[in-house]
Amino acid sequence: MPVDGKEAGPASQTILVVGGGIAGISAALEAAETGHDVVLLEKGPSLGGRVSKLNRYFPKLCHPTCGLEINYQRIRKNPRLKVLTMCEPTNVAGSRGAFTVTVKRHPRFVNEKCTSCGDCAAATETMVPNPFNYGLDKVKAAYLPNEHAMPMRYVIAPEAIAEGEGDKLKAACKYGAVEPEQQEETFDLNVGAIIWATGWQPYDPNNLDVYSYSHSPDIITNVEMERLAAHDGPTQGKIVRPSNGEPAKKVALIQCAGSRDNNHLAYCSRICCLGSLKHAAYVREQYADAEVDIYYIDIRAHDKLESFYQKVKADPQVRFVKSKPGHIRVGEDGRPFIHGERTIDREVYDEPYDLIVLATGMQPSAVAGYTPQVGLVKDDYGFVVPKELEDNEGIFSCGVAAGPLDVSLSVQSATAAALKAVQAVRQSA
Amino acid sequence: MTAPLPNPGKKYDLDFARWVYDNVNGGDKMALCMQCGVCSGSCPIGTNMDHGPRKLFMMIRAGMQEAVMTSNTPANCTSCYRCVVRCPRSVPVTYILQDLLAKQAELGYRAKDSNENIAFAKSFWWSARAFGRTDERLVTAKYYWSFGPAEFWKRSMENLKIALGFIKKGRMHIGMPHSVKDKKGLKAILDKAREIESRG
Amino acid sequence: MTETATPTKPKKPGVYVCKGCGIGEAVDADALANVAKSEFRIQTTATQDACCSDEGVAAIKADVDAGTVDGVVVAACSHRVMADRFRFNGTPVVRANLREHVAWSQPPGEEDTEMLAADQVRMAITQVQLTLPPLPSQVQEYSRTLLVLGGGITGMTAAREAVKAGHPVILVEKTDQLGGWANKWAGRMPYRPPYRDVQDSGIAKLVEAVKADKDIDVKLDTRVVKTAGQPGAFTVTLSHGGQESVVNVGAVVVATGFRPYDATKLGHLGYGASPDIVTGVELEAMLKAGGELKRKSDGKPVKHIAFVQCAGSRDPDHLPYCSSVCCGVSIKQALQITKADAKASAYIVYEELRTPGTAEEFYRQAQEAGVIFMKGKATKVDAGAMQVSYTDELLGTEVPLAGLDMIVLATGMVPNSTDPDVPVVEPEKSEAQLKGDINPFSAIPVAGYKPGGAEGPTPPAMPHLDRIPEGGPILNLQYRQGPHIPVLADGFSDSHYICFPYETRRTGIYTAGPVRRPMDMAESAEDAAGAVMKAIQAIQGSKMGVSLHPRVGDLSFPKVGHEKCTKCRRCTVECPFGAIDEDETGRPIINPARCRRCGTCMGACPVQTITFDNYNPQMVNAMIEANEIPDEFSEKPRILVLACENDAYPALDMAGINREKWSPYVRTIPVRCLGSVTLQWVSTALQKGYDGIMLMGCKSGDDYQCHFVKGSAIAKERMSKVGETLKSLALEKERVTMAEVSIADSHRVPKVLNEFAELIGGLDPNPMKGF
Amino acid sequence: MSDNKKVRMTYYPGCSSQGSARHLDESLRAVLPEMGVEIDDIADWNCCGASVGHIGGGQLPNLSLTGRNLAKARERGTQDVITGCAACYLNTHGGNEKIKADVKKKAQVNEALAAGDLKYDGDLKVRHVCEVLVNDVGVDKIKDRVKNPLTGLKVAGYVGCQTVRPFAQTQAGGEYDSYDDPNFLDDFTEACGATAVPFQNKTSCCGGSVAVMSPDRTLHLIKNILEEAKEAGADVISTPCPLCQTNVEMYQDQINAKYGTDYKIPVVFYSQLMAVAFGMDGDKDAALQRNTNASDKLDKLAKRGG
Repeated sequence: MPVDGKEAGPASQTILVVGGGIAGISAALEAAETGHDVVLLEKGPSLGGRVSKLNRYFPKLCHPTCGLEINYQRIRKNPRLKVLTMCEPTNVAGSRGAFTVTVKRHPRFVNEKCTSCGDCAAATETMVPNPFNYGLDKVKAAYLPNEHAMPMRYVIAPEAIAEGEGDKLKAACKYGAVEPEQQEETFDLNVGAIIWATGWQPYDPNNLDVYSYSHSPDIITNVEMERLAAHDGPTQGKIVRPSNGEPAKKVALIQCAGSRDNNHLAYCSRICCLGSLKHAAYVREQYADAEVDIYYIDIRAHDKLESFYQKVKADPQVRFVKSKPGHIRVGEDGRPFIHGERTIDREVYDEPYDLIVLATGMQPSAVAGYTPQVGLVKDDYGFVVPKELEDNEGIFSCGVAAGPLDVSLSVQSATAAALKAVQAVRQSA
Repeated sequence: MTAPLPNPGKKYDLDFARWVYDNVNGGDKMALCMQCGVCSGSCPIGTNMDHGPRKLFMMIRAGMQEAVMTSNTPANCTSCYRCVVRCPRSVPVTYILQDLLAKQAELGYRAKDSNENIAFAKSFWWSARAFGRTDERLVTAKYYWSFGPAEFWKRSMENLKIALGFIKKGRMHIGMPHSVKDKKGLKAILDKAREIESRG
Repeated sequence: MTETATPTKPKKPGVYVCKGCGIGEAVDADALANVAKSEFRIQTTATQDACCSDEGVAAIKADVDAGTVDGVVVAACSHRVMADRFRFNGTPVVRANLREHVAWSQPPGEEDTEMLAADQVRMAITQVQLTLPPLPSQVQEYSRTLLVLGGGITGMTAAREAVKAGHPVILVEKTDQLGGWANKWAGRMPYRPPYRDVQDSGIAKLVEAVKADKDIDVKLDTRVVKTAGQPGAFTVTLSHGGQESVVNVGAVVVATGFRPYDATKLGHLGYGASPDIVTGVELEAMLKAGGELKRKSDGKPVKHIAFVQCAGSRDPDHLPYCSSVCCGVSIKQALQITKADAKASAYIVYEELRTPGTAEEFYRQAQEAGVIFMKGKATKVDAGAMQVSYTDELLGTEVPLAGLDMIVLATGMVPNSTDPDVPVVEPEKSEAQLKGDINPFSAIPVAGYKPGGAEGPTPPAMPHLDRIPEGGPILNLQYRQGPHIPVLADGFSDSHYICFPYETRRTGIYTAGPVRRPMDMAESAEDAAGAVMKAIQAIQGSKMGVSLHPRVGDLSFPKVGHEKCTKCRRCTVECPFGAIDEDETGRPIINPARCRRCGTCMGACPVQTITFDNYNPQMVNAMIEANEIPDEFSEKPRILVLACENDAYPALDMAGINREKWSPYVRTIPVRCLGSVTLQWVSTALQKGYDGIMLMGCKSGDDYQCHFVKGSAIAKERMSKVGETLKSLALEKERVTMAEVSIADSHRVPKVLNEFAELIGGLDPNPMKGF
Repeated sequence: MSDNKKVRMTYYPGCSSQGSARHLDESLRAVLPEMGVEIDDIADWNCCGASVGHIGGGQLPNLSLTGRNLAKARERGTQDVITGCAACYLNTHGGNEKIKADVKKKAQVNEALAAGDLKYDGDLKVRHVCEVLVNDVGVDKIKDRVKNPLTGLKVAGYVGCQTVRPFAQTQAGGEYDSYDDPNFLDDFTEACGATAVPFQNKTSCCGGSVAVMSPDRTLHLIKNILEEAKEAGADVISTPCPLCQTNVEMYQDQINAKYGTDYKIPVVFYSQLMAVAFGMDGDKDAALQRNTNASDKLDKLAKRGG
């Protein structure tokens, strides 16, 4: 397969998928399982993207690793699909059947000989904020991205190299897998079609200064809540106050923390209501005497997800407060207080909580990253959509790169994008 | 001049919202309110208000014109703009409230708490128009006086210490009011502006 | 496919024992190689510093290429890693997990650890010796054609997309024209940046494109009478004007769309009491007609109009779900009305305003145009006063929205997962099929709450289970399991999986558009493309004789030993995918292209005569028996764990990765699905002398997580009968148990094993040992 | 701004500069040139209309006040117009943006201005002094000018509302700091060598003009501000806003009477702190004598004479 593109002719049959999250994985697999050569680029050290950092999915409260495992099995079995981690595109040129994509490969400092034995982790003394846990804890600078990593291979943070541990780590590896000398490198891929599945990043809570995120460790974001509740998170799944480790029994979930707000994200991120319903369930599952307040504008539980809303609502210890809070202040005892107006009875409240979760929205990764100029357009929010719907330009987007979608909708859009890409290479064959 | 209310006396008037959109400064933007409540929840003296901006806007949509025109919510706005900068829909709440207060007065409604605001605004404008500048001393005196001699005396006495302190520190002057040089030109401009506004 | 020689089971497997990743420190690799030599007479054994290294792989490959070995046991890490390294041109490879399950989870150098490692090697050798490399089961006469059912936006889009990918299409539409509901729509919600303005529906253009497409065979006024066969070779009987014809197609996309909720059931909202109280669909037609919007009753222009949202939807007495599109549609209509007449006032009475994603911008556009939104549930519509009564939640008071010129009921979507024009066939069977197998309203798990207890949440009533959309089957499948495409509890033919939205339980048949989930035009079009992708894969899979999701590419398929078959029909009943039919004598007929290779039929068969070439009752039996069982005086109990390879086994691997420790007495065999577990394995283990047996699999019941729909539920059912076996052997019932383990239980699963080991340790040894 | 670069701007003092906030005006006139900002007053400037002008006089007359000021400012050329008063800034900047954006308003204002033989095209930029200090001067330059660091002085930075909510009317977005959690005032404090204490009430409202007309409705707001400043151990409260300075300072006696407290916390302008820190004269330049609650600590730090 022309991974390095050297032997590819003018009409390449290879499909490139950019982004190894659930959308990218799905698109890549659907195309590969239809008999096409696919290259999947992931800029991080492991596939799985945002969903791999989720504790569970709504509404079934099942674990994302469950579906990822099946997808990873599919990847393992499929020789047509080539996964390149630590890679991101920096330029796209050409057109359908003949795209040239410039790819930057970040150094992993670990090569494919890695057996994931962990000797390098034992050897390093450098600690870095754990990216898998959004920096809520620290991890050895030579680390497995997570216990379910794909590929199951270690990565060494540049900090360890900067600390001068390169030679030591190299010596610690019995398999010749550590390469401290790795540099960032660039190479070209020739592909026939491209699927852009670069996903999203959580909206920066520091932009929401009224919610005092930086002023209290007990004010966290929804994605951090997922880690807090996850068995492989910083607390092994115990939902506690980050400030003191005490159980978080009075919890507030603030919806539209950034979304539906002209000052931040003008669109609705679609998933946050359901995510918070799920967070209410996390808390209630752990503590019989827990109380959860959900501050919201509209509860957007579309289609059958309505039933998830109804069943969470049936719990009398979950209160739904229709109110966009004005601000959060930290009280004398360090507990954060939420201040605002309950719109239903017009009461002004000033309520203390053990833990406040800001349901920050999804921002397309394209706001910060590279977006091809050919074939795609970026809308005002940073979502990327194909330029023309009628003509098959050979480049498509899917998942949250294309719009704020939940997992099912992302996979739906990924499957559709895979078909478009298949059409593109078949038509230019 | 502001257009008269579409159907005065009607408790619920479906045309009232349109009237506000068309006649109140910023009123058209009020249409974008999604009733999240961040304005009322951010208001420093929202607890003094009978409804608060969020509910007042809903009342406008529901056509509750009488209740809106007699509400004390506009009079209790301190113009801190916290609601404005926090509003997710960019509704200029402060401006709407300020102008609703003006409209209440203009159309002859006696909204609760508003007499002080109106009196103060009139005293302020008197100074601005007469001298082109605000003479804090005279504005205050004229404001107190608008409530009658007894109230004038009471309020003056309550704040005498402050006034004397300011005089001592040179922050309140005694003598002729500060004034623009071109008082005549200024008045001409303001009178012309009023005339333009009246013709609509 | 190139023809290959008839495969045989490996006669001379090689065994390669790895010493890397701590294995060499934990166990004696040479001793393990000796187990292979001495016990199994294996000729080729080797120990390697790292089997996965280039040198290690090259050495194995050299043996394979030289023909020295015809099967490979790699005794190293879990089969879940390094899969790409150990591929030797189709030679059977079995991995003995000495790393995650031994070196990383057991204390090094101990006798128990060595015994465990030796058993891992024994099981692997046994497995490879019984592995027959499977040959594909190809559909002989396969068709590349897709049948698309439904000529609306979804169906037409599906047809076009399939053709663009090179597949011809037969497009069946029951009415006399293409276009479906979209023919009546006066524009559509925006779906392209800047997401602001009402857009043209585009339906006319699409209809033209479909008509002009020579690869689309449009069949109007046509219905599907029945559907038989399997992916690649469906035979579909069509009826047109009383004439029946049969077409052969490779896969089916069902795009039958929706029907609006019956507004006559909404008497409390005034429907029928005044011509000026209309449904959203009716208003759409009026808007489409163009010109000034006038009242039906007296022709007066509409100046004040109110929309009643959730008219039927989100209502336990009507539709329990949210129909998703109604907020957007009412906004669109209100916007169209206010844009046409700036003086018109439009009110939208809603409970929750749902404009997800970029549709929020459309909501703002409507507000900016002056559309007024009021929050509350409309309880009554008075046709005389033309008044909508609702208590405004934001004002805390009843607001009389009176003197309206028109009132619009935003009725929801009912999926056409049945055909209302077709009589209900086999009502009993239909009901069972259409009930849905889960309760979406089951209570959330709450700490300290036990179902039936006084404390804790009361789940809302589930009134809709008998509210499946009325009608007969749309495809009339000639399947043993009934004529319908299974639906979820809400009546939609959707997947139960979040990450696999196209996994229907009828292989090769994919639903798209509002029959699957309430969705708008843009989503439906996208969904159509997604469904076509899966349909194309189904055709291709049938051609190549491989399985579809989730065991994609699996060549094995179930074979029935008819000489032993007792025609008990358990396999045909339990198959989650309706893959097995019966002939007139009751003999099972397997449709391999419908089969998803979970092995549920194999687990169901009481005489163990359903087998896969590389996975069968006999193989696992032999693996169970291959292990060495210490005598009853050794105080070394043995526990057999049959772990689902999709969730439980990975969880165990991850426990090993985390260096968690668990009982060394556990012997784990991965299984395809708990549904494939036959009770015979349990009795074999008991007779062999295992002291305890645990089935480990995923959550069953509501919110089940089984990738094969109900494997763990079936296993649970079967296990309830194991008591008799135990009783007959005079054994305690605690010896056999089932544990619900999710893939995220890497911290919990060692505890589950240790607790069970402790319980078993407290019992007397299995007296069958040494028999 | 490079180290010795000077810039000229047109200065709008506002009415309070001749009354309650003379010390802001005096200290600004002292420190701005030190930081390279040379100022020329708007000739014959008038009142901005504050937050009540339009109620007393109507929308267009109120806007015409701004129109006249800017027309007079334009006579000095196109250099930026700056003001230190929050209300003046809010009105003048907001009015300016309205004139720029709204063709009809612009025509109407100019029709009114013509009655006074003036006109304004909307080609000026109106800025707040604090924003100029942050964006043009830079905190480092302020630090460079400090000769008399205010070591040990604890300062609660009370920004108030309108100083950081300048774009309310125009929706053009913030330029120099956040609406709710601004840091510039603390940066000024620290630049002067003093210590900024944590102060959550930094943008809480003092009651504004309602406090002036009807103190009973708003005294609790000021009390909250004083309470937190005291608890934080602040020696002084620093503010950029004339009305905030006056309200928070002058009502302390009434608050003490109403709530039984004993506040006597000095409230100063940041520019007064700068003047002291720059080693300028405590009275002439820092105008410390104009504060009714004097800060002994600050007084001691201040240089006199010279």
